[in-house]
Amino acid sequence: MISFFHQSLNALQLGSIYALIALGYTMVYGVLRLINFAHGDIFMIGSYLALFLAVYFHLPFVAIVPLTFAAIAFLGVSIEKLAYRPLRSAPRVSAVITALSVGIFLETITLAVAGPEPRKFPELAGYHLYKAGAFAASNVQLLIISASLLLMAALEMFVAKTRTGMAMRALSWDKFHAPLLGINIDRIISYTFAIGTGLASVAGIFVGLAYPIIDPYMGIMVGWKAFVSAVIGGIGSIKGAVAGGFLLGIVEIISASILPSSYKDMIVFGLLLLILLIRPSGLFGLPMQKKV
Amino acid sequence: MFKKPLPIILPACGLGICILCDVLNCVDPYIAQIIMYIGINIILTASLNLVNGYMGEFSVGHAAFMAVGAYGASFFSLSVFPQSPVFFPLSLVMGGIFAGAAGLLVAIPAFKARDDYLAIITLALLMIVKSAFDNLPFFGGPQGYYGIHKFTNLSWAFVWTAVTLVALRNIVNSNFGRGIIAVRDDEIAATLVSINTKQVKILAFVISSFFAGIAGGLFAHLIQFINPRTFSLVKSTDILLMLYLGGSGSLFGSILGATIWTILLEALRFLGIWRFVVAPLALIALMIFRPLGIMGGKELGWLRQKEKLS
Amino acid sequence: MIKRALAIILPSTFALLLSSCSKSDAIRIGINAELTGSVPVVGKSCVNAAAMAVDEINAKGGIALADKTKKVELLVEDNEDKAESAAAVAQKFVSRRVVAMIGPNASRNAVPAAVVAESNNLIMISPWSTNPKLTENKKHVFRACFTDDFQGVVVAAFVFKKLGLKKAAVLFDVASEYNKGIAEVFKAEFTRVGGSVVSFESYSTGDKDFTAQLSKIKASGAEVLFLPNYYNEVPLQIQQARQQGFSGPVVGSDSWGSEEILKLGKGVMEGLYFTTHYAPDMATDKAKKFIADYQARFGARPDDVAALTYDAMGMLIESIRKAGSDDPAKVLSKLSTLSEFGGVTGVMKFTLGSGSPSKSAVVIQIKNDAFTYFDSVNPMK
Amino acid sequence: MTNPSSLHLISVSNLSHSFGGLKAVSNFNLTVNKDDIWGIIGPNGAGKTTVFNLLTGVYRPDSGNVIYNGENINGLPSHKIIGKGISRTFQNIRLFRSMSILDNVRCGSYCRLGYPLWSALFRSKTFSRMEGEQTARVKILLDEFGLADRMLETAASLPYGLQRKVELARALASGPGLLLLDEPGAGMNPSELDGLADLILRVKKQYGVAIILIEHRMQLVMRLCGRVKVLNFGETIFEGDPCGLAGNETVVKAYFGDDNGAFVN
Repeated sequence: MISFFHQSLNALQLGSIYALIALGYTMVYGVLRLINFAHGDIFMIGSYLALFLAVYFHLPFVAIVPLTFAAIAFLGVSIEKLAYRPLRSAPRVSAVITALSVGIFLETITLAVAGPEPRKFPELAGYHLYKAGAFAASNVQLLIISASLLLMAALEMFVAKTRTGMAMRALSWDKFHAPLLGINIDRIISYTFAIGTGLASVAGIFVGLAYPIIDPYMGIMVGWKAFVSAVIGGIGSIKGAVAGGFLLGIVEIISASILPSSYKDMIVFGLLLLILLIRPSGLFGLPMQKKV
Repeated sequence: MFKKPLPIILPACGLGICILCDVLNCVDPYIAQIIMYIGINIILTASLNLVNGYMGEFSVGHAAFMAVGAYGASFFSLSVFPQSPVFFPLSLVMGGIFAGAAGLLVAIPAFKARDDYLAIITLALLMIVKSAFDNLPFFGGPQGYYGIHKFTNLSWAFVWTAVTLVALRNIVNSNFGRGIIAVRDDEIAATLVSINTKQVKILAFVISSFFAGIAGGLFAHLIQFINPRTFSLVKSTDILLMLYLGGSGSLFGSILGATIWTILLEALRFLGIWRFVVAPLALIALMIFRPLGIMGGKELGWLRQKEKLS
Repeated sequence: MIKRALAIILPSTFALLLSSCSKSDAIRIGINAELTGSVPVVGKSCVNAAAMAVDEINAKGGIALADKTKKVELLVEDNEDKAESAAAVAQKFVSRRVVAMIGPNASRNAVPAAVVAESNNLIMISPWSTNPKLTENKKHVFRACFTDDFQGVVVAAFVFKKLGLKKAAVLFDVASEYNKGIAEVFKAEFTRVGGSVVSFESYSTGDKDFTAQLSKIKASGAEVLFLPNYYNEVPLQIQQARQQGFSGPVVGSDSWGSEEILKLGKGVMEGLYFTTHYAPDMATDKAKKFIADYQARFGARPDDVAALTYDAMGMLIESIRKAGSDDPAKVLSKLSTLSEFGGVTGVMKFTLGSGSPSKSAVVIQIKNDAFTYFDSVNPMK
Repeated sequence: MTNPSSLHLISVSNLSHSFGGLKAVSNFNLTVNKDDIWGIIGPNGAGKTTVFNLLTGVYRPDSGNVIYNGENINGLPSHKIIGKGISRTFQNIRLFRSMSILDNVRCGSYCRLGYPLWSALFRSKTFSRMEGEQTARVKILLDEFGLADRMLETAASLPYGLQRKVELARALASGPGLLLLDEPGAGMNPSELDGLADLILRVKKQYGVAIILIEHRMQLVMRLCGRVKVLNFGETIFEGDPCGLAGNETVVKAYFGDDNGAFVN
């Protein structure tokens, strides 16, 4: 029971990080139908930037989060403007290949500038263990889980209630007719990138807090797993990304704790296959319509 | 049947030169190695082209089929057949068959899922295959599979590249090929003009992975050592980049893409780390100016079957 | 279109040919390093240390050969941490007629490069590849480090005899050859000497959450935890192990041997042990000078790769000097019987027919945020 | 009403299908003979295209039977049904956009090319013979449609009217006995409609196919169809001679609501 409680906390922590990154994948996919393979690397840049701000400018945690969010949002918007916008009318794969290239570029430039050494992420939020009998939870875990849930709820509200959010939904529903309703496509796409990459940078900070060693290639595997989360949830769906992220986190922790851990990857990805075979459009994705 | 002599003479000359080079050992081994890599990359790229280019799917798991082929072929050449170059082609084909069987495993989910969901399925397959080889003590797990003989030479690389290109060309320019392209353009319309889309998908995946397996076998018998990490996502990404650099839906594009990417990375080696800053930037620029890749879906020369307009 | 394609392909082929046939009089040594890919730190340390060794010898005017003194020139190539690239780089060095090749470091790259080196009579010294298979049945391939077999045995003996602990747990990267190899040797040896491995858990490269495995280890009642993993992951693992309530000692292998680990694992590393090649505080004068020079030049303490690369270079230069010639065949005959080479990482000795040096290992304890000498273990034979 | 005589090409009985709770088609009955041209009309959303989708296996009917040439084809996959001789066009043109016109039409006869894979791989004699015969057939077809000189152009580059023709040619390439045309006249002006009607009649005569036609344009329906069926909300509300349409109150109501109005195109 106690062990179950602790494992659940761990799973939730891992899951909320996957979910935060998956949100960026899913939002960008929603409006552009583009799998932004550079997203994992943007997450890595977010982590590095936060480290940089903390170590060289000695900024406090409360200042680092908004600054990183803003800077990475700007980076995301710039990448979209420079690399993806010229390809908007090109076939989808061209943009996907561009995204892969942007990812390699970001990894290597970080490697060249920051050096290959892994860096210790500072304990920005301190570390306390709250105990209640045998149950224990750290402030980092609670912070990550609650802040992620809060951010996701805020995003859901934003998309559901605000004009910009409505425009995003309109755009993801029908990108040909959205402009006819007076929606400025470029602006909405920029907003989407800003929010998506901003959330990834927050995930970058959270990873730094929870697993405080970062390196230029850390975005690859986490990025792919977030992509997997987005797809299990049903890519394009915000609820789906959150559900997929938590599901993946939970499955990873459970399969490693109950089954032989060396088969963990096989089990996790086998389960994925199974889910997609049963629900080919993911948990919350709309079933593919056969329109004749 | 052979109205044009060129398609026969050219490969024959090429093979002749390759055999001569192998026998006389007159090519600088470094250049030879790069040429063999180019051959292997052409096979990988062209075979991925069948699924990603002609059928319009987005498979990211090509390295998995390459892995199955590499391990399969090495197993057969080391443990089943006598260890002689005579049995090398047979080992390669066995590796290809195993890879083709793995391709079947992806084809079945592809009946239902498409696009990004299929991309994830292929990703999952890649992870599972890699994890499986990590956990198979027979193949050395992550320590790798040793002692493979160096059977791959210029001639074999040339022969298999040619075989792959001819086979893919013949399939693409046949009823089956038209079915594959029809699935890409409009899957529902395809079934409604009598195309058996399931059969077409199985065919595309199995043939594509068969040749990826052949490439894997050649690769294993060239570097004589394989371990699961060689066949990671990075490998898949490389193949994808070569494919779309050359232009999907064009076999000549695959030849160009594989050749240019291999040579470019080799020639830029002196840049060190900056190579992987320059190369992706070049690729982004190319995508912006030629979104369809160098060939832009066009076919060239003999690879394009001319229609007889009587 | 054909013309345009040729316009791209021909010049690049030409450039490729050109780049592989420049001429100079210096003794050329090739470095085949993992500068990009998943372990760029390894490549960087390797290149740094090699450059330092070369600059030192060139500052003295070069290597004195029988007829004249020649300077040393370093050719550095990135192998991207890919097997095929490592082999291509080795092949390139063959074409460019280097005297010897240093690297690659990771066994997954070193083994294919060794195959190329052996069949082309190229001398190769891998500083860091610990896989026993690397040098098997090869005349031209050497390494500067000890093998997984040796180290696994050393750790097992240390834990069982010195620490007196009988129940061990192991957490290792199942997708990485070094980690898995050493973990398995440890398990076999620890069981053989009478201990028991109560938990044998694994993860895959790139994972950051090990809590599930560590809570299983905690539940297994293990007294000691063996982590044969890279120093960028070990602090995370120890931190999470402590959070899961594991309080026993943690033991590591030479992959911990970068002082970066002290920075990355501030606060959790105190009192832990690992086996490695040398102890900075008990070092010879040569080692002390190396550490000081390295720190002055690169602003960081050398890690195990740097030290081993420096020794690999040292052994090579020593052999060239002894041979009095930069003819690879003559250098090889000296290298393969090199005895009593006093390097930074200890005294090394090759016996004919084995490319693995016989050298001793030391056990280091982390005390007051520094690596301190604890024990040393002599080679098996 | 006894056993299906050999004259009945297709007989559909009690066909029903619903999407979720929505009854798209209920109790649809139709018997088509070899020489018939049937029209199916009805307001938007009446379930006309759904009928075609049920007949061609895109959807599985909830209940009912489809007997084609004396064989129950209910529940067969689409490509098999097409292979048996039912062929169709689409409301919104669905050509294979990247392919040439020639290849589009060749795809139509996919099921008629029975050579095995190895035959294509090694370019065997069977392959050359079958491909040659097919190409010849397709060229004749294209000649008839006046498309022969443009057959190497890609489908996407053709004007709308010609795309419709290509679709028709593709549907005929499989050698069907029954042709389902889904709004072939959409977007055409009256004189083009005349040309289309001529073409359909010519095709019918030459290839001996029966035709079921979904159409809104009464000009076309009146000229071609011997019998019509009117659907509204999935129910058949009228069946019979097209001349009887204008006088039928239910039909008028379905189109115009309860107030009456003129019902002629």
